[in-house]
Amino acid sequence: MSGSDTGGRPEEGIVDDRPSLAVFGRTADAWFAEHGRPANMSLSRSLDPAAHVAAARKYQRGLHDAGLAGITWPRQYGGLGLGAEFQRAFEQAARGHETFGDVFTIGLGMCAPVLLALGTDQQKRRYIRPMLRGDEVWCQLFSEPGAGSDLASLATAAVADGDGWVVSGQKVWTTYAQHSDFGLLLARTDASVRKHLGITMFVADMRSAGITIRPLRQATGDQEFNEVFFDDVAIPAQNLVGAPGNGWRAATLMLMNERAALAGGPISSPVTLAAVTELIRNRGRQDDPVIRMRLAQAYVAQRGADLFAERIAAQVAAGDEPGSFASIGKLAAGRVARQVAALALDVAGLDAIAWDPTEPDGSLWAYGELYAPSLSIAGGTDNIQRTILGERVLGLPREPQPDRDTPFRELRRSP
Amino acid sequence: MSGSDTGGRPEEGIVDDRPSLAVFGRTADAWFAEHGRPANMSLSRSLDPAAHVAAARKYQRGLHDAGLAGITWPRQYGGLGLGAEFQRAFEQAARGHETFGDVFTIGLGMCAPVLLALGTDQQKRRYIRPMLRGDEVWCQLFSEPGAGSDLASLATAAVADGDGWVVSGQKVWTTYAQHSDFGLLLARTDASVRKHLGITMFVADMRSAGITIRPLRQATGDQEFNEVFFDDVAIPAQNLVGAPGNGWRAATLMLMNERAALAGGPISSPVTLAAVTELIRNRGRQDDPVIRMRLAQAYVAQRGADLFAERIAAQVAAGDEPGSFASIGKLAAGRVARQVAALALDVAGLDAIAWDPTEPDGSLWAYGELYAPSLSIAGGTDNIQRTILGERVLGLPREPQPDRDTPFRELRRSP
Amino acid sequence: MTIYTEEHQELRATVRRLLEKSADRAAVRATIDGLDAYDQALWARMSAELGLAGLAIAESRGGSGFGVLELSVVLEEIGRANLPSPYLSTVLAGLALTLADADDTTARLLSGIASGERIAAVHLDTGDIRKSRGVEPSAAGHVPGGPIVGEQVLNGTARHVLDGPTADELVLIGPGEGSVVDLGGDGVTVRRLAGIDLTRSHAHVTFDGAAARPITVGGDWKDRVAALAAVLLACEQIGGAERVLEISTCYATDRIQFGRPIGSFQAVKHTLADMLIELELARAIQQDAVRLAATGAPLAELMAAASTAKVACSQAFVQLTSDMIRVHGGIGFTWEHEAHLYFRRARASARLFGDVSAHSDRIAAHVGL
Amino acid sequence: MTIYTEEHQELRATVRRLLEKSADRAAVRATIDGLDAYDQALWARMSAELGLAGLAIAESRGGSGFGVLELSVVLEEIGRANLPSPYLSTVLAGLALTLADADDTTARLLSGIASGERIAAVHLDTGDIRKSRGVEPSAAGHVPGGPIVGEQVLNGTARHVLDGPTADELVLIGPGEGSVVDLGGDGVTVRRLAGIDLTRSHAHVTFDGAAARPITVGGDWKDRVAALAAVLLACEQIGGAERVLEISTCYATDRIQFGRPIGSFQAVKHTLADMLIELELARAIQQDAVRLAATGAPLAELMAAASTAKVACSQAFVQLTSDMIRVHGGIGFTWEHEAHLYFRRARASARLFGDVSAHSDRIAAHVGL
Repeated sequence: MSGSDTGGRPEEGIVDDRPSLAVFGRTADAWFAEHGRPANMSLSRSLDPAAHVAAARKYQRGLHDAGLAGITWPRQYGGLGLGAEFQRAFEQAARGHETFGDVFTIGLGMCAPVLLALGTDQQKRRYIRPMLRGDEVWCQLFSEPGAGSDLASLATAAVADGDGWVVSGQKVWTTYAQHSDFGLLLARTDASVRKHLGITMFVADMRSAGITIRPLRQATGDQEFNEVFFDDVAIPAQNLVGAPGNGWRAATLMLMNERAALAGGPISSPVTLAAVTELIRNRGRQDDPVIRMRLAQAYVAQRGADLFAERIAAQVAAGDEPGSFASIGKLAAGRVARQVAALALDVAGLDAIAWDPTEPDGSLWAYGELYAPSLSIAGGTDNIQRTILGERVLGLPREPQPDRDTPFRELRRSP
Repeated sequence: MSGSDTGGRPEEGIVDDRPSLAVFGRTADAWFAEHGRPANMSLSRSLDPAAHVAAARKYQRGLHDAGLAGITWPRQYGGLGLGAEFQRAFEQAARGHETFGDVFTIGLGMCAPVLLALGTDQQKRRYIRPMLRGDEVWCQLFSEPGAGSDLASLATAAVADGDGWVVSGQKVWTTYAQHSDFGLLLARTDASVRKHLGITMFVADMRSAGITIRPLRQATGDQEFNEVFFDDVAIPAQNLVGAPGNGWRAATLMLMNERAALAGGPISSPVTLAAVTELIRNRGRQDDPVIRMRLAQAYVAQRGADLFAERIAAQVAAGDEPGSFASIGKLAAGRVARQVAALALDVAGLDAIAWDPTEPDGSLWAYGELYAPSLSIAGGTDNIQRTILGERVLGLPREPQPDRDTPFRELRRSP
Repeated sequence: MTIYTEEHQELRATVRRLLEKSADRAAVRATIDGLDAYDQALWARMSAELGLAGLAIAESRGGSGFGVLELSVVLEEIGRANLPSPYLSTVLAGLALTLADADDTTARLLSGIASGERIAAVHLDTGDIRKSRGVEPSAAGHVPGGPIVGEQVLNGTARHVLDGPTADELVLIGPGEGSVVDLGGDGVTVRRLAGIDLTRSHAHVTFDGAAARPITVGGDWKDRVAALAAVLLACEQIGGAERVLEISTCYATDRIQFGRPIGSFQAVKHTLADMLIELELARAIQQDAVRLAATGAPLAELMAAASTAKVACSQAFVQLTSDMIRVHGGIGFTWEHEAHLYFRRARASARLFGDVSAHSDRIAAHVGL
Repeated sequence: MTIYTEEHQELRATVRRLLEKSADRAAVRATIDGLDAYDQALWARMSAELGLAGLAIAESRGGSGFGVLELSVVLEEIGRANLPSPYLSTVLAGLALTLADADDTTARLLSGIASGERIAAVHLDTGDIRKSRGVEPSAAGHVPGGPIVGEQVLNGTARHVLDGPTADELVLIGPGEGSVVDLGGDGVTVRRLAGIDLTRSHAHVTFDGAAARPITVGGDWKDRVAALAAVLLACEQIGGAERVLEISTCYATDRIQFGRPIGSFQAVKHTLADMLIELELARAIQQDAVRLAATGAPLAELMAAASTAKVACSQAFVQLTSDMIRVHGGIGFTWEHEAHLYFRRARASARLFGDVSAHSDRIAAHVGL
């Protein structure tokens, strides 16, 4: 992909039918006014995930058909080829509306940038447009039971077989695997070199024979994640992303996009600051100085996270790469969620601990408390983010790595 | 030293003139009733250190002459040869009184146990009794500018010279060096072996030619610590403690005693819980729910530290070695000090930030805040204590140490 | 300076052996998944075979005449195992009834508790329950089977009653007055609640003219029972926290990332050290409160120690269970892993018998505010 | 999404160059050791040469007509250098007087501030000061040199006045009313205080029939000035916190223990990462408040943003300076090291212009309580 493909400049041979910023903004405003739903603070997505994903597909199809999808992406693959200011105008219009980030961030925010940067022309033509239309949902096949924080120690193996590859192994924490059409897969193609060098990225068709998806129940009772088992799954040669052995570079690019996406619009808990403020008032605790102090502290933390996210989102929209710096946003979002959930639990008191099953909001406060820790684990633990910030932003030296040059197959790993 | 020397059993050839527990307890109570001063919460020791040390020597001499010093120590070196229950009775009597721990803990609590365990008979006869009488004050010559947390990388060199040794180098953080008669010194006697193996312990006479003591002013303005410079200082052969190269073992024993001493009777800030409680009442803030909550939290932390200290003190008095576990007490004391100081600062408000110089307690709250962090540094930083707890109490594996077998002289060290 | 003798250590070993065998992870999980409040067979063994239910009940009532010290040992073990069990409620009811003057009502229930046949719950927040006197069966307004003279008539709701769904009898603990009500009796509705803690059951218990038997109590009865409740719960919390640290330490020792056990990394090692610190400082406070409760300390001193223990142990258990999930990473956030069961119990326990805020206020008063 | 233009970056570079040269560690230390409140020669260069004192004062009053955005740049740099300087007080007085209606009193003082010749302090807590009207010089009770008609008579004490010992004039900021008093005038006693922060000076200023010139102000003047005070101070705090992180990062990179830089150990690395997180989250809030203050946002919005910035930046600066000492270990606890100077300033700044508790209460009201 050449540099100009991602920019907003007209391309040769294509009539420039692109809208003005004002027209685009009005189109976006009008679309959300007619089709938008308020950002969903309820637990609907965990209550009926299939319906949630269906609604998400419909939403994305609507955006695409209205000329509001793939705003800054190249036109030849289905994007609009517009500048960052159009992206900002869209985000302005979308504010406060449900945008189904849980369903699409992995595809549009993480897989697509990798495909656009490293994929073949054929791959871009095949995958980008259906993704933009919401026709095809994507997942990320990275983590494994033995490779969490140490992702590069992954063991799922891809063995060359004629023109293509055969994959065996197990992935875990695959968000919405059961609703996905494709996934970007990391697999080991060479165990004789050191761990970062033997990894390759593939496009995996989630309907391939040999793939088994088993939902993973979380501590909250939700089932957003899955275990995905690969049992001699055939992957054709054209599904290779980049070159064999270059998978770690692709993974790094993808994780950087993940951090930017999470920092720019962090996942939040259903127990929001607004919800706990209402709870405090409903319980008549608004004059309690301790509660006032704690709510103020939570508000300050939330403002920090929100304003930092705006800064990162603006950088991303302007085409700047916030890089590892974005980790701050993810850490902040996790911290706010824990703080707000703990406050809600204290205000609701025994009613948050045991409730009549017929109470509509009975479980909400308990759910928020149980959910909050996941924000500090998923997408890289807080400790991993801290190490990234220390090394890549502050430039601190790395720890000694005695096994740095050890071939993968000789590494000490968890069973 | 044989095991029986430290116990309370009668020794052959010595008439058993030892008191009963009841008599001993009455003696101790009577002594403190007549000579005891209330535990000093003021800043006197930083205001006039020389007078403070003089008072300390007088106190210790009084204890000794009343038969209350060296309670569990062997009789042939000046101790009383009594059991742990006598030690407990003494501590009961001493409670609430000034015991000058800042002056004597290093000598009586740390140096003496090392000399008793590893010193020659001649050394024990020469040094223990004057220490018990308060005639000779001791210091610890361990830390160096380049060897703080990594004490074993110390560079002060002792070179064999005829029968004795010649020492050159610099020590730092030497508490009360300017008031000390002797110190236990760690010096490197062999730079060709790995760092822990080339260290030797000596008794240093602080009045030797070539020793220069320069007070080190702390952030608080106090001058309790010193830099001690050794410039070709001659140390006679009989001052060697243990064998050459065995200094690390001696140092470890000394540090273990330090932790136990600190955990059993941790150093506390002059800004006590009682002081801040009185401050709250003086300011009429006793009905402020936030202040009540914070004071309660500080009280809980203080109780935890106090009760843990009692547990360790009882273990020590019973002759058990609390070992690394005692680090918890030091960490807790530092935490309480910070918590109480911060609360005091908030309650006193602007008066803690800027005060009329003629106000007697004007500087107290600021002093407490400035002093508190030192409790988490001196005697091993909180991080070092955490590592000790993780490895020695929980049994977690150590970090890789790539330079484990490197000779000292080839090590990478701070300038 | 342990408060326990060798006999206590033997008791501990016996209970631990039993629970490790009969209440391991799979057994606890089976109880939860079956939506059972507890394992009835295990309860029978604990009470009938080992006499644990009657440990602190007088021998004259069928118990073994021990006290709080022995209960603390058992509760620590129950906390370790994260056992779904009405033990805490039942022995607390036993202590409350023992403190009340002996009469027929207390004697009968104490015997039932000691034998393990009667499960009792306690309720310390009786402000919403109205009491009136029973009438002659022949009097106007008497409902057949309803309260008669010598009994009380209850109306109102006891909310969030711990072990309400499984208890046979409920001891209402008011200031200077107490009563016992049969939860299977007329006019009593027990509504089981959903809850964050899957190892405990709670109920709202509604009284609609239900009969209760009054018991004679001293003026400081409620305060003393409330303090004992906090102390007993603190024992459960310490046991749970201790086990949480063990599990986390094991995981950090076994789990390899970046070619070495994660426990060798300072970030994890120091988290585990912090867990140890929290645990041991809270334990020092809990042991002090147990000692005071066991030796019949003056009420004011006991209450201060109990509130301190409740705050310290609640915060420690909450913190350690959060840290446990952090140390485990993703695996600690799965339904299958036991981490969330301890995490849930820590949150619930922190709010039983008065939350941190209520106890902190009492502590502030004790300190001098 | 920076709020600064290239011109602002040039201003920043200029100020930083000056302070790195003329207010390095040794120079700051010399000012403190000399018990001087500030370096007068440097003040002259800052105001006369660079025009920094008059940055936000109208051109008609001798300033350069810029605003809060430009002040924020200078104050961040002053915070970085931990500079002893009456700059914050003086420019805040300038903003306050600019917000007041223009009259002769404000015009004269603004010109004096812009030129760097007059140092001004502000006092926001005027509850203890009684004001009455001046009388004809011929009237009974008139003291020679005392307040006359058109002036006010002040009695009482302004406590903890920041830069009181060095200021020439004090602006009293009351609700809906203001006045200016010459600190060298009759009936004014300025008592310099000792303090935790060695880089600032404070005074109790006592008025005993002192003369003051009233200034005309709008009804929301005090609230707006108080909000601006919090925002300007937040800029200083962010500058200081940023420098504290830089110094700590350098030390962790250079200092070798156990054969490697201490910054390679997770315990230190993660502490520094936490410092970065605190700093950047507080900075996001501070930048928002600066933007609102610079663009004349509605008062309610500005006050909320200012209180949020005051709380966030106070807590961040306090935390970072504690962490700085932790990272440095013993060396960071010596008098010679600059760590304690930042540590001290952080504690003092957290309590200037309203402490965390006062601002938190305002935030709670803003959120809806």
